[in-house]
Amino acid sequence: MGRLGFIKDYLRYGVVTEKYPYEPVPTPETFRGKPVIDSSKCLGCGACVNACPANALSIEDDLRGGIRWVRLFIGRCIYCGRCADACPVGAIELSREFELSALESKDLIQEVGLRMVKCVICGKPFTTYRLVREVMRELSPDERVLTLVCPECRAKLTAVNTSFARW
Amino acid sequence: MQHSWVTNGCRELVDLLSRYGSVEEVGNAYLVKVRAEDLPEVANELQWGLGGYYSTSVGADFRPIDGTYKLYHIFSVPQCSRYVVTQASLPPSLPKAPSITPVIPGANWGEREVRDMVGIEFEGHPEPKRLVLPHNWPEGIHPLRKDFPYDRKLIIEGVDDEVEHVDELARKYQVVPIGPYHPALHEPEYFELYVDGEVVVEARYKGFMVHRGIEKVAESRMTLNQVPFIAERICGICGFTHSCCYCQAVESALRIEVPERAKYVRTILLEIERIHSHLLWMGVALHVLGFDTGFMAYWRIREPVMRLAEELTGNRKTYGANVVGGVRWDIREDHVEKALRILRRVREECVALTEKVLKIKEVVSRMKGVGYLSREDARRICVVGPTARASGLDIDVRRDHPYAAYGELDFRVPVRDEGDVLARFLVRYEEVLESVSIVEQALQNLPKTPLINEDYEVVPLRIGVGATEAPRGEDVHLVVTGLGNKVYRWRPRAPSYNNIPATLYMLKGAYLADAPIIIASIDPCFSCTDHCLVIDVRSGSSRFVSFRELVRGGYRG
Amino acid sequence: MMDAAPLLNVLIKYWLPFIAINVVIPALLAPLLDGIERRVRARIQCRRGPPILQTWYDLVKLFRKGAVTGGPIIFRLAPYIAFTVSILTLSLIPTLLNASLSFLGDTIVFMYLLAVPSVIISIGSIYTGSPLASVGSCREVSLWMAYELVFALSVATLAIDRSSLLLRNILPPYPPLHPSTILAIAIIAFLTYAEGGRLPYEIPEAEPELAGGIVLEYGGAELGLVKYALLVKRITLSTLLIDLILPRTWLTSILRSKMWFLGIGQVVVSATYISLLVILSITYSAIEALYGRLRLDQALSVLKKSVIIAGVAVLAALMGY
Amino acid sequence: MGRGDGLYRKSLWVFHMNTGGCNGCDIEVINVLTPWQDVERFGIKLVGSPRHADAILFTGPVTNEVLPRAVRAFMAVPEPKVVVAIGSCACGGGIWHDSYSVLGGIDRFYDYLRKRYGIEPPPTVYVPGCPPRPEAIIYGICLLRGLVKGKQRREVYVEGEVDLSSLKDLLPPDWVVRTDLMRRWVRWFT
Repeated sequence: MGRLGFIKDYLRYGVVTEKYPYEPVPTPETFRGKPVIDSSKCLGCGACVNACPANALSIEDDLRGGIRWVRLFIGRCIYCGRCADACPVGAIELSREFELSALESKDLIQEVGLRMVKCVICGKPFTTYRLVREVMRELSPDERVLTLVCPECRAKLTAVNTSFARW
Repeated sequence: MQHSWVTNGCRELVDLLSRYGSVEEVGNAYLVKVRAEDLPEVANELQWGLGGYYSTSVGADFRPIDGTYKLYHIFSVPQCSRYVVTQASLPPSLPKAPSITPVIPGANWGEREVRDMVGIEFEGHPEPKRLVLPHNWPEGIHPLRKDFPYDRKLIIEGVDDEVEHVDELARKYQVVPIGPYHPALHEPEYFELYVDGEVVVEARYKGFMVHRGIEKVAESRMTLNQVPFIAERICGICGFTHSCCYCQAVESALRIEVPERAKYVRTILLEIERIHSHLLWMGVALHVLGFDTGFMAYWRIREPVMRLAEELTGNRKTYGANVVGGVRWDIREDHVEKALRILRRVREECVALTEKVLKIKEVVSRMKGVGYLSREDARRICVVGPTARASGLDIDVRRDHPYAAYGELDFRVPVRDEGDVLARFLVRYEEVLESVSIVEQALQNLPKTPLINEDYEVVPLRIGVGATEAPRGEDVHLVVTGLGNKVYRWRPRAPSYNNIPATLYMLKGAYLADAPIIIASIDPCFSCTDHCLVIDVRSGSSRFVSFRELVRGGYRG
Repeated sequence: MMDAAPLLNVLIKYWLPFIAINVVIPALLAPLLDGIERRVRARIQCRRGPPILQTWYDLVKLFRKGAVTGGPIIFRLAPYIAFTVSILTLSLIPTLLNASLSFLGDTIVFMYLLAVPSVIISIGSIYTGSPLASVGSCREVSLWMAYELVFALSVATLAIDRSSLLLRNILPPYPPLHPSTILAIAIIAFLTYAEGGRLPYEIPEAEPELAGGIVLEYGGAELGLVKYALLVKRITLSTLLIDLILPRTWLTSILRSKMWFLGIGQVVVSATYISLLVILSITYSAIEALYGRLRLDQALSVLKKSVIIAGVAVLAALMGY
Repeated sequence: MGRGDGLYRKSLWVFHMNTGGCNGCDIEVINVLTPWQDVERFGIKLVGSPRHADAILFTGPVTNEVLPRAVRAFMAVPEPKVVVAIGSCACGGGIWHDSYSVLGGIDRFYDYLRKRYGIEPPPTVYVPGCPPRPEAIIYGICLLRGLVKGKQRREVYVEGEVDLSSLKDLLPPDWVVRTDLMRRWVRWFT
């Protein structure tokens, strides 16, 4: 009887069921779980937002409050890890956490609010302090002041400078 | 002199193609620019004269580029290891082309999809009905035209209004619906069986409910290197093969050299995917036959494979490994050992289990002779993969159009002539063993090269064809690269697309009780098929059985 | 009023304890046995399986959900009728106690009552107009007719052998154990398995084919009742088989003559009964786990063969073997 | 969890509904029934008819074509019902959240129900993952039944107040003068 082989299988392999959730199950170290933004490192540059295929990461500037919000909605995340590849400072990483269930979708959101620099000319917030600091490091002290100017005003400044020079 | 690159005796093919227009070689494919009126003739020559296989049709809106619509038909010519892409330009005012469906019945869906999504009319099509879009989708709106915004949410409210069409079949026979939510399907698809007693007289299919607009999203929102991730989500079982296929299409279009190691890693992951997919299918088939112990046993064997995949790539299903130019994850030395151990055990257990299952009388008797598909029908409908191989068609992309590392590995392509469900079961079983051996060979011969070649430039409007052998059969992607690191047109064609029409042939004359196993026997992956289309074979004259009737029963008592 | 008092007395003194012990306890036991079966099946599939009480949990949940089914009246009433009838059937055969409701022709009544639950649910399901449920009903009725024929023939064999239609009389001990009796009991053993709706004969529900078939349209408490009725039917069938092989009266009388305590015989019989039920459940579920589902025509051809065997048994009994 | 408190603690029958998902989650849902995870040990069973079900599993972003069918299946599940949204597609629309042919996840589906039928959403558990591991699905269902404590919380971090003086260490000493000059310079010209 071929069928009895299945009973033999049971005797051989026994119960294979794991005890989860009463006992934790291991995740391999390569596991791509919940992405976590290290709020102390994040610059708010938006590289991850551009890389994210699912738009789980978004960036929003609260101009009145002068805060740039980097939002991660893990309820939309596809756990591909492109954000971690893209991040210039390694501020976003996929953890090995997989128990992400929540009873409300708002619990699936991680927000990082970064203070924004107000343009020294027009006073409009345009980028984060951390990003400015990072960019300044690359520049000579004389050029650094220019990083405090928003792109529009910088364009104006260039225009003014060139016309002044021509004049 | 124009054909100096022609190798391995494919002069015949090139000569044939040059009769119709200029031929250009793109990677593994010949691109031939033909006149629209020559299409049926070319199709006839390729399919019936040369013994090729029709793969799919693609329509593209090139109006922003050169003011035309483009119509592509893709054929596989296994004996030359080449794909043939015929390109016809159609005027923007009234885009139409002669249909090739009268020549190749398998082109039916492909052409109707083009008609719906791009708005190209096909003259002489035997069934010029809407296929892709819901039946109450507004006329004249074609989502894949470039002037249609991808995020325009058209909520179709009318579908739930009950439409009662009277059909003579429905009057004569009892209508038994399978789906849209049916325990044997796991996906919302809908088969309507006309039943006389317990025997199916006629079968109809209404599916494509998993239409998520992937092509449009990819063409509009995504960059070249984001598409592999959406391609991976065409299907949750065989997603890797889709992303691989896409990457190969782009690599072929942009002539990117992929490092050897990346090719091997792709091969390994592709075969791991095939192993888990086939084990999954064998389990589900037994579940459908009511033999749950066998189902559980196959899935018990499968679980270590899933965990292996998780360990190698970080996720059980969506490996996220492919990007254009190579792969992102390496296979570490210690993983090789572990993988070999797991695979050895999978092979042992799979052999032992399948032997046991094949001794179980009622299971075998419900597969033998059931769901017969003849070789001729298989050829006409252009079925692919294990479904084709179980009907005696010896086709396998891995061997016919070697990609990744398959050209360097040794494997056998199991073929059977019986054409029934049992043959499909056995073909898949043998493929599992072959796949285990392929992974073993690949793991032992992993070349030591970099993983990824990122040194390429995205040249716009290059065409590339990618093809892989998915667990369910030939998977073909056509890519036209776009401006600004994007794809202009991307058309994935999943294997189930060609296989599902075959079930309607198999169902005729079958027992009702056998219908689920017959449908399951092609291993239908509806989400693969539907990514871009919706079909309504019954629109117009037939009876619409409302969902309430299906699941709740329309209380008419 | 004057007449009612002794009747009430009889009722309280004999009937209520009888019902409580002989009907209610087995009925309460039925879901428990199902729990055991589910666990055994799970183990053969190498998994842990649900707690033994799981079927009880399921039923309690369904009953707490309350009546949720709408539709034609016969469809809504069917579960209640099915459940009542299945309990009635159970009271016709000895379970824990050696006694049962007994009247002339109870064998025939038993046979028919046994079939009522599935038939009434089939009829109810046809009224819903749901195609899958109707296909399930068709299957149920075709199977039922085949079962009934085989069952009638086997019972006829026993009745001819013992020249009685009283259920009490066709139960053991069998002083002359004829080959026809053994054959009939063997066929009934097969029927108790198949008619309990176990694989490979679980054709009318057929989850992967018909999404639950005849029970498709029920929900909440009604579904609970339908399920419960099936479980009671199963325990009734198992009880019937046990009754046919367990020499109750003989066992009781032996023990009574040997032991000083009068009730001990009954206690031993009850204990044997329950353990046999458990053993039967384990065996049946183990068998069930090793089978796939037959197609209706295949199942009917198996049943056709058993009709022939049962016919042979009747002939043998008529000839006195 | 509001309605159905304790009712489903010991027994939960689920109806699995693919609302346009890619199959990945669907297969993981089947996976939790198989020997390694075996959710039958928690009294969870997959049923074939929404009438039998206590919970409804959504896997997929709810495509246009599926929407009316999903609504009907949803209605067919008797009260009190609970919903499990499995995978990123069901939780938030996933990678196709803004495509023309999908509604975009369970929350949008609830909006639709509210608007069209005036139905308030039942208790719902969101199980993110693409696809979630089988254990993650088990965790989600255990969370719904109150067997485990939820640990996923909305995390909001706001950087403390900063002003330009924090960049002093990098800026040239005369930065105040320079920026002032720039401001005037541009203002004067425009």
